[in-house]
Amino acid sequence: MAEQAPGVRIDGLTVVYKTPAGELPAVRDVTLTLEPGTITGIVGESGSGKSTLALSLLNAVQPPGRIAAGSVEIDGLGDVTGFAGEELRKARGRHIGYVFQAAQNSLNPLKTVGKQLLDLGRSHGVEDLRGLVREAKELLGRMGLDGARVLDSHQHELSGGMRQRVGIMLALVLNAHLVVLDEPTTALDMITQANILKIVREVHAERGLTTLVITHDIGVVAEVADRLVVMYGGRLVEQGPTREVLGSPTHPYTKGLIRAIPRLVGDIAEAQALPGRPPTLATVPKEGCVFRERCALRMDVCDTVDPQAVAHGSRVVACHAVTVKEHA
Amino acid sequence: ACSGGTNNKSGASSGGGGGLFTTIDVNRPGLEATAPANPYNPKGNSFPGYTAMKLGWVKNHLTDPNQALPGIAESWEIAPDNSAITLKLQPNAKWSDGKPVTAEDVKMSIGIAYTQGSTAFSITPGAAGAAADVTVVDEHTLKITQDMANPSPKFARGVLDTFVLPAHVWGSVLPADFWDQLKASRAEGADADKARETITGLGEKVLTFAPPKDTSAGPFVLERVNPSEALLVKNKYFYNAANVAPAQVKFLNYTGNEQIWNYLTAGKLDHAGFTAAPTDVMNRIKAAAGNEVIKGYSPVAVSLAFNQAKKPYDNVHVRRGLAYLINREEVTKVASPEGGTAAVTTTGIHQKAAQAWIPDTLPKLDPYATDAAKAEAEFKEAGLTKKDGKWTLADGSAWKVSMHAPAGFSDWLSAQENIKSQLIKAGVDAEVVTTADYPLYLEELAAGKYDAGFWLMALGPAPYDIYQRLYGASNGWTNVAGKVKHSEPGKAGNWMGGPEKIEVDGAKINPGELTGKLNSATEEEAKPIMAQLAKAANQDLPVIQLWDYVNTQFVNNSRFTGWPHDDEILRMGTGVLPSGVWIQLGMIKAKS
Amino acid sequence: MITGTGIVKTYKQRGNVLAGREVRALRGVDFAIPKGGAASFIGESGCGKTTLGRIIAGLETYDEGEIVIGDVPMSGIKLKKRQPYFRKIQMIHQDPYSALNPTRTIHQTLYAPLSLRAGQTGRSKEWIEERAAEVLSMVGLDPGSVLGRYPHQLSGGMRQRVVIARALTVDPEMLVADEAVSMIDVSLRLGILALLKDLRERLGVSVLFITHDVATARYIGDDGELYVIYRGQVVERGPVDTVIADPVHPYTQSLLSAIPVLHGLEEPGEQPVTPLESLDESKSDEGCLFARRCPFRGERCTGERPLLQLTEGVPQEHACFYPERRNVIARPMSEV
Amino acid sequence: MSATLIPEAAPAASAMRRNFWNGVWRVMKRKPSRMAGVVIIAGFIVMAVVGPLLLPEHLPGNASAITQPPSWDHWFGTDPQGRDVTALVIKGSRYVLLTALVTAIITVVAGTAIGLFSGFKRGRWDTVLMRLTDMKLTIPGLPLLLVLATVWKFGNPIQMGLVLGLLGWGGVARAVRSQTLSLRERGFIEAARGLGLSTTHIIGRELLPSMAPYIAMNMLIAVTGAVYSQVGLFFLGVLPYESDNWGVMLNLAVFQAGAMITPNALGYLLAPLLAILLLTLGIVLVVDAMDEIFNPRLREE
Amino acid sequence: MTLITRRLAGHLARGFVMILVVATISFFIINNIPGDPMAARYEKLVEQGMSPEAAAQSVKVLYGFLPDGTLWQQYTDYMTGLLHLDLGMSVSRPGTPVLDVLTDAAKWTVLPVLAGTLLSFLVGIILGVYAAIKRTGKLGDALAISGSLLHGIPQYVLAMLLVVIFATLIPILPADGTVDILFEPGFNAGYIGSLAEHAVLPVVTYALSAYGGWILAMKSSVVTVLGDDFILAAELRGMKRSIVFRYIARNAILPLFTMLALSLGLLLGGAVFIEKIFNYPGLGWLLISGVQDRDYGLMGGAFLLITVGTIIANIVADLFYTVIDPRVRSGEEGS
Ligand SMILES: Nc1ncnc2c1ncn2[C@@H]1O[C@H](COP(=O)(O)OP(=O)(O)OP(=O)(O)O)[C@@H](O)[C@H]1O
Ligand SMILES: Nc1ncnc2c1ncn2[C@@H]1O[C@H](COP(=O)(O)OP(=O)(O)OP(=O)(O)O)[C@@H](O)[C@H]1O
Ligand SMILES: [Mg+2]
Ligand SMILES: [Mg+2]
Repeated sequence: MAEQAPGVRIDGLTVVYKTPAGELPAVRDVTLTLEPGTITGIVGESGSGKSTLALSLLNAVQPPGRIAAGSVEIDGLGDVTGFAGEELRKARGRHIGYVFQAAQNSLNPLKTVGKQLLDLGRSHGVEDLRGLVREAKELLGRMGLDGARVLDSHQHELSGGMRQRVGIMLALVLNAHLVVLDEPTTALDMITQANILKIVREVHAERGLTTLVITHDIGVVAEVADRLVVMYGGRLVEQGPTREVLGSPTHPYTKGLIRAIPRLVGDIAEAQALPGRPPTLATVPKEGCVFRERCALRMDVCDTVDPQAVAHGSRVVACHAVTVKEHA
Repeated sequence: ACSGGTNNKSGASSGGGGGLFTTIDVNRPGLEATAPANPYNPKGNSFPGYTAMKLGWVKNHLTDPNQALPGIAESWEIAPDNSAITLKLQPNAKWSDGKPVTAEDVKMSIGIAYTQGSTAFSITPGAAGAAADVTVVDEHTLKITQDMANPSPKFARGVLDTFVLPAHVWGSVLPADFWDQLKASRAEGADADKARETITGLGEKVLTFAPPKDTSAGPFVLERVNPSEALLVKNKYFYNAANVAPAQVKFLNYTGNEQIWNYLTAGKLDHAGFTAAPTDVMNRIKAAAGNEVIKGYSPVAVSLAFNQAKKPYDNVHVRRGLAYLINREEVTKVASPEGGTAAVTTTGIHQKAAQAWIPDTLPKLDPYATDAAKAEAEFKEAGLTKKDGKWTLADGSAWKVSMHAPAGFSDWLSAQENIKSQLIKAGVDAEVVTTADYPLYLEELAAGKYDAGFWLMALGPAPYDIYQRLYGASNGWTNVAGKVKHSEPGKAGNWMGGPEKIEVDGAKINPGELTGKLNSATEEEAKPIMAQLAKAANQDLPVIQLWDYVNTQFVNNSRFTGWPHDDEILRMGTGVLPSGVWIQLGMIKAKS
Repeated sequence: MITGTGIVKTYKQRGNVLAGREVRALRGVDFAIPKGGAASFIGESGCGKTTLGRIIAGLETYDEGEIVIGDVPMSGIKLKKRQPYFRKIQMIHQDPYSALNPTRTIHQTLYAPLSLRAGQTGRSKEWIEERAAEVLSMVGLDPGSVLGRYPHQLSGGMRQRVVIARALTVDPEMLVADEAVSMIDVSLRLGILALLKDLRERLGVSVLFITHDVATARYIGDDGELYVIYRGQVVERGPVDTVIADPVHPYTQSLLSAIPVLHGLEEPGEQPVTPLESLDESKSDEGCLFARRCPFRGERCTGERPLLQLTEGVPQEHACFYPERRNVIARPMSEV
Repeated sequence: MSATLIPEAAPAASAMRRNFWNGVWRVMKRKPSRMAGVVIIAGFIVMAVVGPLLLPEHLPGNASAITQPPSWDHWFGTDPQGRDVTALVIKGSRYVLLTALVTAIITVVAGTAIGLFSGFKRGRWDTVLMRLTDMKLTIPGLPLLLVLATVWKFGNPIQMGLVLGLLGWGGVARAVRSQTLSLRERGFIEAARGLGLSTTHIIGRELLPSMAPYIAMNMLIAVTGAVYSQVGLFFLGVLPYESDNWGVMLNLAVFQAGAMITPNALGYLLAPLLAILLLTLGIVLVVDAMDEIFNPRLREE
Repeated sequence: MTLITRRLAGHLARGFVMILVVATISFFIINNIPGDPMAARYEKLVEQGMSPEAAAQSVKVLYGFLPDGTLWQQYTDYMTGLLHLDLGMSVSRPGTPVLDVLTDAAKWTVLPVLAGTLLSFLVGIILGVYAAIKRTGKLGDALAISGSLLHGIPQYVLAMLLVVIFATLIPILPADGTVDILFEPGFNAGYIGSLAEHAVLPVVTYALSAYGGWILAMKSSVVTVLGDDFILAAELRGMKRSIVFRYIARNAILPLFTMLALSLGLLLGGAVFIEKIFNYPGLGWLLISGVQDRDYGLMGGAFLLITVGTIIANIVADLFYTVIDPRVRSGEEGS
């Protein structure tokens, strides 16, 4: 029972999907530590394996996918990759709250939020269902909603932002201290997005959580995360404190990505698109660096050897060019 | 001329052995749970012979239409000139509620029969064989006289073939002044028309009358009906109840012959009336435990009738040619091996009756034995030509014999299919076209839409009935109040379209008028006319007689015995359930 | 090139016999986009951006107002005859996948409009083929490898380029890009924006850019105008950089303040305005439409509706009784 | 800006335009059952077209071998006229398939036209047409046919197909309309309109190909429905018949030959039943592949 | 007005119009039917030995019930009768109002159809869920194919096969009729047992012919729902399997309600074959016998009643849908 924010250690995690072309890795050899009480943000483009990684935290990779190697060690729980059945189910919800990608659709359209809350309570053997409802109302109130009304509503009666808040409420109401938010603001309006991000930050602080935020929008990470993790083609290419990574990216992909962000201020001519296109499961190079085809710093070694994640101070980068430069 | 049989009431004590008797009313597909126990209602739950009693049970004698087995009338006397019949009722007859059956009941029943139109009790002015007067002589005796203006030799048959209904149940249906109205309707003029209209109006009332519960004078009374079965229980007041073997009777419903086959092959039915069945099925029926087929006489024959308004069927040589081509033995074998015997020739009469009516003429008629050469000669005579082995019309256009039959008449269809292949083999193109159902078939036939179709004929035993199928309304002759008129082909239901006068043995005769004469002729008077008509039918061939029906009955010996094998008994008239008559006569015994 | 005045659009939702519902999507919008110019519409979801864009592209009718294309007022032309005018204005849809027929190859997709033009101008088949290759090159695609393919065989960015190429086949004078990059991978987004800008510069095509992401609006061209729309009304209108740097309408300010600051690259401005809490769910049409959510609401706001106007000391048009500069902008780290 | 304008090349392997039939072949190959379906249907078509030509116009009967059980000479035995049942099934297939063809054409043409019109025009026309369609779909078809059969003697396969087609377009119209409505919302239709392409082009080139699988599927469903209804009507014996077809065979087998009672006639009953089952199977298997055949994406995966 | 009553009112209005249209159609079709029931009756009487004149009179009495007057008058009479639930008199069953005959028969159609629908619905959805879950496996494939096949096989083929198997080859079940008359009607084991025994084959045929449709629909519906985010979300929240299953089931069954109406309509239509083959005296059977007896009133009435049944089924299914699906419920209530 972790009453405090738990730490998470992901080690050598590889997740594969079965496709007509065989089993292909969507997440390959990822090693990552979530420090207790921090917000970690994972960015990456579509198909880079973010959701797959997040699901692995709950050992919930959907078939035809499976965790092929590695472990996910969560404080107070152990290695969840070994969990199964009831044990796994109980861990979900109670220990790990998950806010679904497109949380707008994460509610049963036929039941009111309140009924689903009760279902959740019953599933986890909560005796004091009234207490649970009270807690839920409080959380909703905290997020600026009228709890009673929301609990009495069906999904379709709530706006996108409201649904997302309900999703967060359901992730937290059982007192989970590890929360995973998969694209919490995609498809939301700017203003709603800003609101949700504010709530994430505040709730994180108030309840003492360990939070993982997944997004393809660097702005979102920049807004909330303490640490920033960049994924590309199933590989973790760079990680470090958010400000540092944004301020001085080292991996060529991170650099390109940041340069490609349309910005509100500054010289627009500085901004440049990355050439090429992001890989899909089938087009990810089997060996060598996943990014090499779009990389300006490509070297011969990149074609054959997958660069290892190397720590450079607070930063971890997986790039031959960077490693060479550091050591030079 | 003759009187009814004996009353078996003192019969053996073996009756009443109990048990369930299972049968089927082959005349009436589709039991109707909501229908009343009313014998006049076409769906009525009334089973003649079982729950519904008639005065007598008429028989299909070869020549005498007035023979019958006793029913409610224990015996009767018919005046030699057919002018009257005196009925003596069963002295012990009682209704199922215990009330006695009286002459008043019978008189009322006759009144009811008037409203429905019956052969003897008709309000049509001048109708042949109509009764003139009904007199109650005493409680058990009635006398009914015939209107001798247009007498009919089958008057007594018409009287005997009348349902008897309980006056204490049905009395309300007839108004008090009914008999006066009836008298009025006899006259002519506006008042009579009005009276007839009133009586016809009563007819509807009668038809729909629903007695609260069945009150039967027969051996059984209706207990209940559901859409698939009807249950009858023994009427303990029945005059011969002691000899009625079954305690209960179950009538099974059916909608198609295949169901009856099914029941029969399963050995379920103790008795079933005539049902056509294909050979294979028949074999299985016969093979089922206890099943037996008994055969009797059925005064019906089937024929291929021509529409002579259509070419080339207007030419007698074409018709004859076809007659020479069709192998009737084969047709019968394929279509009705059990229920028919191939017609020896075309006489218009069932072959059995023909032996009795025209024994001398019969051998002189052309049997139309299959003979391709003769057929060819006839066709040539008719001006047809044969090209590449195919016969074409005189003008060289194609000729196709198109035969029609209603769907569901399986024996007819089989027969036509067989004729078709026979004809095709002989170079005459042919086809079989079905019509959805019988009503439609009749309508289209009457409208002259078909070249050729199957037609029932030789409906005995009354001579007039036999020939009016060939030389009656369908061939242009209408008989109103004894006066025969001929109408043109295509008019007034004349679809056969034969000529009004036919040359027979060199002399021109008018077959319609001759047929009309049969309506009032005695047996002896009728015989020469019959001979003449038989010759006409044989030479002119308005139809080709194919087979004569055999009254094939199915019985099962596992539960009951005593099935009649006597020809006389088996000549039961239609519209009756013969097993009911056999049971009430005490013939049927339960097997112990 | 195209101007509109007082465009009003009201959707009547039928479907129920007894109760109809009206959605006032546009409430009298004025706009003017010069030849070769650029404009951006921003605003939150449901404010009417797409509706306006579709009206401009001739894909939707309007209830009131006047649109003038070139110098031809549309009111003088029958509904069915307007097509040739509106053909000069092509729409680029948000979702590049649904914008391309999945059962047709790129070649077929481009061929149809080109052959129509070839028919009108009496040009040959070869011209069609040449032109197809040309428009593809214009959007930065290799005709040889793209022509024979089906849309699903292309990436999102390539598809969006094909969509643009298809629009170019009719030599448009204006492109209406409705959230044209929101469904495209982050690393490729800028490519499309740059392409649009490039087309503007090279071909003189005007671009109307519809988005709720203010930052992307800048990339079409800094000489463009920004229209901030709120509930069917333009509440602020002016040169892009002016509006971004000095928004005067509280709604624009809120919108801008909602944009995440890229900590590490830039620093938040000094006086951030609190982002708006929630949507205004009231259907009230009284007074200023924004009044109920406005943190700076004054007395006048509930009584009357402010109209888009220029006031002294403010360079851009706005529809607010109490325009005031509030510093919401983020600054690049380099400047800090 | 040059960086953005470097032509993006697609992976070279599949640069060639794919041939539709190649795709179809691939789809078929993917599941052998589909091949079986195509073979079955092709078999029936060959049977209907060629079969009757090879057989004599009037099948020879044999009065001494009526209603025989299956044997080497007669695989499904003989009918009550002593004719070979297998030959009867083959001859009968023409009627059945011809009716099905006519039905298919009418269903597709009427259904598609009405569905397109309704979905395209929307508004009042749509309401009226859809009410009509609803009504048609609500009125139980078979009883209606039965009632119609009393006035209208669908004499030959063409007429029969006509009636069945006129009764059967409802489903296709519905499907086409809902597809039209949903495709209308898709960008490419709007784009085509914006580009000034003609309505004919939009309907013929853009809409119809996208709807082809639905139309084809609904057509096949309508066709199976038509086959059942016509065979059923003949089976019930409410229609006059002039030529042999499966329904007539069923009717005669049950009501004339007593096939449900005597094993001798079982072949007579089972042969047309098997033919119907086989045809159904073929259609089911082909329908299964329909979506993939028309969808280039699924076709190539 | 609540949504339900509003929808109900709309449905009833539409249903009413539809009934009028169907009645009109059937009236005019029926008035054009060739074939003469009087001639058939006459023939029959003559064949039974009645003299032609007597037969003619008898037929005249019998068909005194046929309506007369101009076509338009007959039509208005028919329609006004209809409004008073009077469908006229049966011709083949003189004196019996068509409605009585029909209501008597209706139970023999409605009950087996409902039983068959329910049975197939239950079995179909359970196996459908199974087929969806095992959709990649051999068994799932087999279930789906069997579903398509059964869905494709015409009812009469199924019915005949069942008769051949269970009544001819292994005669263990009755293949005709409704109940053995020997059992006293009422609530007793014998009677009910007999009823049930006779209903087995028809009900099974209905069920089998509908089952394929359900299994396919349920499968595709479950597959859709399984792909819905909220199911994964529920799992990720650690909901109990049983609860997740309920979520799937309820959401997957919902769209099937629209199908339910259609299926009921189809089965009602198919009653014609099944009742014919099993000699089950329901509406379809009556319709055929009406056609064959040229009983215009009965035919039109049976057709009308079958249509009304379908309309009612539609209305009920839609209302059910409205009650269950909160989206529909509030979607129209909003504002
Ligand atoms: N069920 C699956 N079967 C096969 N491949 C899958 C499946 N789910 C995901 N993938 C593949 O795995 C890779 C990673 O997918 P994932 O959903 O983790 O990406 P993501 O980074 O979350 O993308 P997005 O931003 O689009 O959500 C992708 O290439 C995707 O195509
Ligand atoms: N066809 C339509 N029928 C009815 N209402 C519509 C229709 N199209 C748009 N609306 C309504 O008009 C308003 C404006 O819609 P519009 O699509 O223009 O918004 P938007 O600014 O493009 O929103 P988003 O950013 O979500 O795309 C909305 O309230 C919308 O619900
Ligand atoms: Mg994801
Ligand atoms: Mg929009």
